[in-house]
Amino acid sequence: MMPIPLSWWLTVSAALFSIGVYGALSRKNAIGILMGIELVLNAVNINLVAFWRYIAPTDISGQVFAIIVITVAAAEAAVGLAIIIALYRRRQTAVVDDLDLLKN
Amino acid sequence: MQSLIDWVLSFQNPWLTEPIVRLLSHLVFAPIVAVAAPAALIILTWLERKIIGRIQNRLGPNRAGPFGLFQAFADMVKMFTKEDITPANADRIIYNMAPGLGVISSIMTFAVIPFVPGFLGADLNVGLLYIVAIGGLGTLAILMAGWSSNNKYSLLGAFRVVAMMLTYEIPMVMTLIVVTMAAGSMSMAAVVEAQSGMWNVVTLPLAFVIFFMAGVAEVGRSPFDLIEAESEIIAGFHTEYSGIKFGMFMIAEYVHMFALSFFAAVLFFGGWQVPFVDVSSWSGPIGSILGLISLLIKVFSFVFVMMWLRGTLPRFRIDHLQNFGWKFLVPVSLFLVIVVAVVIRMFAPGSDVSVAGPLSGLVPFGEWVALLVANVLVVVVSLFVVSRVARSSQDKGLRAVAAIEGVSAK
Amino acid sequence: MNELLLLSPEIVITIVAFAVLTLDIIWKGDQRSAKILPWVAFGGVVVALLATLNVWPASSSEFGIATDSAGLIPIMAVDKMALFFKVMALLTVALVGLSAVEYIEKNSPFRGEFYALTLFAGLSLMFLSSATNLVMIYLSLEFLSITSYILTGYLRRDNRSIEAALKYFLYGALASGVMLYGFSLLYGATGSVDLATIAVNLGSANVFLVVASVTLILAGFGFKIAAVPFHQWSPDAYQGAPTPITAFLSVGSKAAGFAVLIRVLVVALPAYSFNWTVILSMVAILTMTVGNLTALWQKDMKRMLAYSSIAQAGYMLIGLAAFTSQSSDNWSNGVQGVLLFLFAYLFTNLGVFAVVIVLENKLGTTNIADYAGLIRRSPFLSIALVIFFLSLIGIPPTGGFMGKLLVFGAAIDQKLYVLAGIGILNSVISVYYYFGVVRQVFFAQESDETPIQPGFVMNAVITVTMVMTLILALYGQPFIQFATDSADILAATF
Amino acid sequence: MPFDPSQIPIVQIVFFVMTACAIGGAIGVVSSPNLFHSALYLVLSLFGVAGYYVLLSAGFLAVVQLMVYVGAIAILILFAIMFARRLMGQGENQNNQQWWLSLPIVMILFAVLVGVVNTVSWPVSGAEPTGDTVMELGHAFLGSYLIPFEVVSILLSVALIGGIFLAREKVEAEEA
Repeated sequence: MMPIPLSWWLTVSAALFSIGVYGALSRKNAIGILMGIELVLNAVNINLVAFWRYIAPTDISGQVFAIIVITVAAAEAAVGLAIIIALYRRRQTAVVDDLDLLKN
Repeated sequence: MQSLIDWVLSFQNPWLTEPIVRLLSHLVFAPIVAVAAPAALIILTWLERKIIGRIQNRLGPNRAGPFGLFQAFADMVKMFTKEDITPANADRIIYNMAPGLGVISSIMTFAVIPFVPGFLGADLNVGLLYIVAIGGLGTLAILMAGWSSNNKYSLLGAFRVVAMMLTYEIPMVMTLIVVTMAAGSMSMAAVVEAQSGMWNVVTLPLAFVIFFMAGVAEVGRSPFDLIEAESEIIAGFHTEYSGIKFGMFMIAEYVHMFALSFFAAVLFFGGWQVPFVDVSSWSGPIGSILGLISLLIKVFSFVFVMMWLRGTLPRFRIDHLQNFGWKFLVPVSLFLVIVVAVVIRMFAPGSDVSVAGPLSGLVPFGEWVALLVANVLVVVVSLFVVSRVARSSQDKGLRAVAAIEGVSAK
Repeated sequence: MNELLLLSPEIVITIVAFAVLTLDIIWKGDQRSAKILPWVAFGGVVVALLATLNVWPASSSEFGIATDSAGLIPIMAVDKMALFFKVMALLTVALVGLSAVEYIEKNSPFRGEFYALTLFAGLSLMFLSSATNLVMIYLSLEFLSITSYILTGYLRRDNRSIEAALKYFLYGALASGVMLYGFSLLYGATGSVDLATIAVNLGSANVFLVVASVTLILAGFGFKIAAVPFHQWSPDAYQGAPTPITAFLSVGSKAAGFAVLIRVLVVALPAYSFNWTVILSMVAILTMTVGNLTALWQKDMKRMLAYSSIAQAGYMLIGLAAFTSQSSDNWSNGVQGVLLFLFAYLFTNLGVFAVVIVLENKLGTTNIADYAGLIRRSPFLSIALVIFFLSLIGIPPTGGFMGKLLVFGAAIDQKLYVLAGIGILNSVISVYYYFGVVRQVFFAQESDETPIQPGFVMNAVITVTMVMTLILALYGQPFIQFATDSADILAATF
Repeated sequence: MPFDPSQIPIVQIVFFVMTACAIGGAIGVVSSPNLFHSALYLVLSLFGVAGYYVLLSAGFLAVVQLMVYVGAIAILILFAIMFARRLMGQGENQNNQQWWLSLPIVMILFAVLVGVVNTVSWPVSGAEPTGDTVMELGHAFLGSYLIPFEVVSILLSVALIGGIFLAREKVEAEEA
């Protein structure tokens, strides 16, 4: 019994994806951007699990993919926050607009 | 639980379809568990004060009621009538949400505890992971409390808790992996079932010791009670809380401790199992009651041990705590996981001869002995390494370690 | 062939990388970590290179490791193209590692982490070149990215390095999220994560869905190869990163992006009747033109090389566009051209960066203005620089010429005359900024005329890259054969 | 007509509650002027997504989501925000100058994606997941997906090394 059609999941996922992209594009603080990116990855995972459940439930690959995505996201967040902290130590800011040392 | 549902279903009432009955049974039993756990707080606080009193050659509470039994009620009345203060610059919403979240997260852990054969809130096939997952919510509550109070001691306290919880969660998860491998499942009920021959504490003593140490640290009790090291950071993350909200943090802490005792009993001491008696095969409620009594005896023994620890040991220093966690518990527990995995593979039955372990004929007795030997071996090796490092710490060893940390070895 | 043997290059690199870390801890505060570690790492790369060549004859099988025969899902392919990219990855790591020895010793107190992370980055390139499964592609791409972020921020006391790392990280993480969303749609369209199965199921999939997902995926790959309009990160990251890492990013990261792009285009998408040539041509034209035009007014050498490498990616995209058009029989020429182009580009670009590193070690700057009068201070470096620039422009007798010849040839072969024309026009534009540097080197006046003597290792690196750049053109036949072999096997599997 | 309790669309109701959490939380993440609140909204959103996994009968994934995302990533983000309180720039606008530009772009993106996923006739298979998915996942990770599994472990070590390397306090040797 599938009381919820697949397209509902995909719509929710598309919404989460768009909100995440918006967050990444519109936030000026690096941590805010990072949070937007986490939303994008969650949207991806909803897609993967929904497709697994509805289209290929007998092959566990979709869930494997989702778990790998979660793990990699954790590694990525750890490194990203380390970079942000390192930058904060030196510059007392994490606002991306303030970073203007690199230019011609 | 299932039998109860079947019994209700036998009425054939059109309203009482199976999902509804299931929902109703949860609606009835969940509050019972949820209320029983905090209610145990009343007994626990009294017990704690009495025991600590005895350890310190005092009488403990003895004014309210016989043996001071009503002391807890008196405390409760005091707490309810105290003024509820919110600091002026606090982040009000978060400040008020934090205690509630703390209590909820501690009570939610009870959902997966098998109290008696066939009775537990939810037999998740990922029960063991569920404990860890819910633990994260408790950490979140503390972070929220520490941040929203707008008090530097609260913030520092929250930092300490989180650092500690993250550190000790790793060895704890490692021991859970060991238990999972031994039981072949992550369901709590299956873990209890798997111990019907031999309790895990006998075959995996090191895992139990690590689990208990990490657990006590997770709960934040002495000697790991840096959260509220009053000589350093006043009362840590709940410095600003008073009245009922402070009481909720108290409840969360005691329920957490209670839950930890349950987990120790379930994961390592056979849960509701009674030694040499198979209570699950008894029909009728006697077996269940016996199982519950057996479980509660174990649980209260752990509660007692934790109080005993608090009365005996001094507090760790924060850096010692981190060093102990990262440089001793984490490597040892990793090592243990590997060794136990190898041993269990050796005895794995397997679906056919080609994938079965070479020693699968010796199950179960040989496996128990081998696991025990493996545990002892890990203890011996790790203690040997520690003593070697300690002995040479005057020269290069410490410098190497210090260099990793980024602490200059002066 | 034994699966473990097929994986032996990766295993060797993993072991050596962890060994480097361990030795670094043991030798901490000791001169050995500076003197011996790079050679431990280098030795590991050489062993891995030998292991790769050992696998060469047996390659072509797709495999995933399974404990039982049921439910085997292919994860990686060790075919000739994968091995070609593995050789490139190992060469890149070896040359980058060697040219970093002096630089790292001068700029950072931490050495073990650097060599270990460089090896890990090489490892991720190797996995990436073999991956035939969306899971593995995503995983190794992220592995590469995460290692690159760390390496970019390696000089953590340098504000610019850590700033570059942050910008790279934020762009990169968003790009990989977008790409991943494309992957998930592709998985939904076909119900599989294996490229070959995707190719089979794609025929019956919805057009809009496939176009949407592939567009998102191309955005992610475009980011990796710094194709316009996903290139904004690269000048900043290149300028701020430690120079050897800039070299690595400009070669390794780019090669890996092309490896995946080729594999996805070849294995998964040809079954789908959609003409990618237009999209790829547009991106190629944009990438070349924007890269070259922006490079014209750069004053910092690293930044200029960043734009130059964007332009180079544009030329390579011409080859891919030629490949996808498939209007005549010898359509694999495009891929073959890209492979040879990459091979030549590897030596040329690493050579340029080796020169830049030497000059940065001695002068402490990467400003083009400070290269004035270099010819009088070090004729060797000046000549090397000119040869590398000739190769980047594509003037004979250099490897870059051979690469461009094949790539543009393939485009003309496929009747993509406009594309090839714009490519040639762009090459002409690039002469201007490369010779801006040469003019500084040869004709500008500089009061300081102390000679610059590169160390032994740097001399060796520059000599090797220079010789290889020339050999590729003068005795190019074996290398062309090498690239052709790699491309042919690929076509055969498809 | 008598009220039939079995007609209560429990699953749908749960779905909408979870959607409220996930989407509402996500909007909070990108719109809250206070970074700490953003992070808490993120937790709410992640929680909603974990609920989705339960509805999609991927219980293991739900728990992993809670454990890794809520228990580790969100906590880490909160930790970083608390560590550097000045990061928050409390009270000031958290959006950059281009935010009004990205809004319509994202709207179009959303419209396109929704259009695509709702027009496609998905090849939905009626099959149920076979057996115990936890067991199956275990077999997958030690079978077909052994190599990715090992690579993930290497990746995590690299992230650990890199994270510590970048974020650790200044070392004396660096001052030289």
